[in-house]
Order: sequence, then C-alpha cells, then structure tokens
Amino acid sequence: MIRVQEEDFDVGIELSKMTDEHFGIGAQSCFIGLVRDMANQEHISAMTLEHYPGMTEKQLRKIEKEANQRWPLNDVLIIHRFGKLQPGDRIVLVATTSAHRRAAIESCHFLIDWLKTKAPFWKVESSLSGDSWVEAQDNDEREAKKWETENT
Amino acid sequence: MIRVQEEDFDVGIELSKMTDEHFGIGAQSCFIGLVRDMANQEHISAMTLEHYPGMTEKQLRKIEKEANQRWPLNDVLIIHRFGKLQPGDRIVLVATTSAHRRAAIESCHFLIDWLKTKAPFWKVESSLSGDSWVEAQDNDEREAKKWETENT
Amino acid sequence: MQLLYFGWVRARIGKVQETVNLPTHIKDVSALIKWLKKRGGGYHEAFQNLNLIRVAINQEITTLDARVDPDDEVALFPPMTGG
Amino acid sequence: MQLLYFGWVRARIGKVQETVNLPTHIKDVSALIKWLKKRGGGYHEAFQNLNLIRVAINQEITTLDARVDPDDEVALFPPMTGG
Repeated sequence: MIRVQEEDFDVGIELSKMTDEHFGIGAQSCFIGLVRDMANQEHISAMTLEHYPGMTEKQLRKIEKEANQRWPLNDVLIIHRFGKLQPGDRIVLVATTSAHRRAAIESCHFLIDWLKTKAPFWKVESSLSGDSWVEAQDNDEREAKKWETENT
Repeated sequence: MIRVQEEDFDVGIELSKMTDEHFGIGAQSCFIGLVRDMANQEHISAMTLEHYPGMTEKQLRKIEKEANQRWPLNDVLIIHRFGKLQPGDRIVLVATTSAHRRAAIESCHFLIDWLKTKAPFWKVESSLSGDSWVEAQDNDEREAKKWETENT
Repeated sequence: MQLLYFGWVRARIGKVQETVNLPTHIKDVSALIKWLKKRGGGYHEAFQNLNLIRVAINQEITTLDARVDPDDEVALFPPMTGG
Repeated sequence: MQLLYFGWVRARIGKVQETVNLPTHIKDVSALIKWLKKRGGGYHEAFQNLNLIRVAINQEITTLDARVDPDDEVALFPPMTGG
C-alpha cells in the first residue's frame, strides 16, 4: 500500500496492521526518515516538501510493484508526507513483511534507495540565512543504480 | 540499549523513544522477527525460546558495541524475548538511529545477522507431530560471516 | 500544452503551471526548453544548466530528447529528492 | 566445576546444570566432553557429533580445545539460533 499525505502517521499502528493476524510472516523490516535540525552546518527551522500530485502516487506504486516482483513479500507499505515539517518530524515510512528476513531487509533497503531518486519530491530547508533547495546527492544516485544491476 | 524479557513490547513506543527530542537523527531502521505458523510443511502451535541468562545480556551488549564501533549511530536497541510464544508473536526487535540512512540500515542488518548466530537462544517448535529443535541454518552462518570480512 | 514546474525550476520561473500554444516546429523536450528559455528572465535562469533538468511527460519520467505532443502534460523539474 | 546445558544437549542429558569434580587429568573441553560421554545414556547421545557442540567458558564463546579450570562455569550447547 502507498499513501501520500500531509499529516503524520503512527508507526506502531502501521507496523501492527501489516502483521496482526498474518501468521506466515517471519520478518518485518522498516525504515523511517526524519527531518534533521542541521544541514551544511546551519540550524534548520523547517523543511517544506513539494511533490507532483498524481505522478507521486504512480511512481510509488511502480516502486512497490518492483519490490514485489523482486522479493517474495507479504506486504509493502510506503507512507510519504509533504508540506511543512519541523526538525524531528517523520518524513517517510517504508515497511516490508516476508516469511524470511533477507527478503524483508533487502526490499526495504531497495525501496528507500529508489524513493530517494525516483519519487517526485523536492525539499526546501529553511534556516536563518534563508531557504535553500536540498540538492540531489551523487551517492543517492549511485546507491539507487546499484539495485538496477545487482542480482538479488 | 539491550533488553531480554519474557513479555511483549510496543514497537511504536520503543521506536518513538529513540527519536523523540533527538533532532539530529535523519534515519531509523528497524527489524522485527515474528513466530511463523509453519515450519517444514507443518503447522506450528507454539515456539519456546530458551536462553543462557547472563551470557545472553553479555553477548547482546557486545554486538551492540560492535555496531556502534562500525557505524556512526545515535542509538541501538535490541529487545529479545524468551519463553513460550504463539504464531504471530514478536520475538525480537532491532532498531538503530543515525544522521544518515546508510549507517542505520546497514547496522540494523548487521545486528540481526549476528543475533542469529551469536545470541545464546535455542528454539523449540511444537506441532502435532511433537516438539522439534530449530536447527541453525548454514546460510545464517554465511550471512553472519559476511560482516566479519566486509568493509563497511 | 500543459506545462508544470517543480522545485527550483518552479521557484525561478515563478509559476506552478501554465498552458502554452506550441509553434509547430517544436517536436521534442529540448526544443521546448530552448523555446521557453528565449522568454528570458526566470525561464532563462531555470534552464541554464540542462544537466540538472529532469522531465516527465504525462507523469512518466523520460529524457530530454523525448517527443512532445500538443495535448501532453509536460513537467520540468530538478533531480528528485524523495525519501 | 559448574556445568550448564542448553537446547537439545540439555534435553538429551535431562539436566539444566550440575556440579562435577573433575579428575585432574582433564585439561580442556574436549577431554571434559569425552569424560562426560563415558557416563553413557543421554550424555553419550548428546555428544555423539562434536561438530554440533558449542562451548562457552565463563559466558565467553570459545573452542573445544580451550583449557578448563575447576572453578570455571562451562556451558555446552548446540549452535545458537537467536533472532
């Protein structure tokens, strides 16, 4: 399941929903991305996420499908927020469940790496010296590319 | 932090405690192991975990320390249960926090791989055909060994 | 043609979206960008470095040499920073 | 010497722990196991395949050729299955 929303989410509830009454699941892996209070040696007062409504959902569904094709998963959950967030706020939750730990862990890692470069979000960090756009990192691109060639 | 306990834990609360009011954390990675209802084509009615009190805590602290030495982490949490569990019950929670996603994800993966072969737990699965000890898997040994040689 | 802008492309141009009537000689994204850039000001600034421009046509990521049609939804933006 | 058993080693021997007075010629874990095995029954069964036996001395994992002292806590068990 994928969700794109402005409001926060409850990690405990979301993770439980994926496993409760599903007795074949042996492993659940999850990743949570949060707003940090520092960037480039500057104190950040807010992070604002802009996205491309419609395309965002399409891309997340594609990434979800890709994970399901590569690994034997029971379930995939991606929740991505947009709007104005504060330091310490959750930005994204990725979670996967599988009979086996390796599938759960690798697919979760894959999902967050692909989100970094393939989910149409753009971030502005606000600090005392003004607003600045978060630049795409070369190593994000590299880590996403790894999954294109790697045998899983 | 490490905890060895018979009772269940609340994943949402445990994960929040690690990040609330810690504004430098950008990434939290977690893994949850659960009791499956099937093993070797047989329906499992219960899993009983036996451990080596004293040594278990020592080993978990060693593994925790190792993760902290290898990666720049804010925090490590390992909660491991023992006693009689039912299918669907949580066995173990591993969670790590870091400024960066790669450190959080890799260290979490490392921790669960090392727990598999280095934490003194032994498991009995109960089914209609009786009780049987869960055997150590060769690939668990292989995956744990990977972390001994790999550059991180 | 429906044009959408995101990230600093949107900020520099100062618009989220606009509808344009394309001259018939414009067949691909590169030509479209060149044409927009001629408007000067924010457009010129937004498209200064094409290495940093990404494009989606009808919500599918594609490349700057992709063909465009008058009824396409074309989005221009910097590299994505999701997650 | 304090001996502890876990997993199917414990189940086969039928004891969680016991205190033994070691003959003075027993200097390492292998010799200890050999000596225990001579008791026959569950002990013999538990230590049939030494490839499957792991040992901790004073709660530290070690190898079957490790030296044992009379005041050690020695635990014998199958490969661990944590996580």
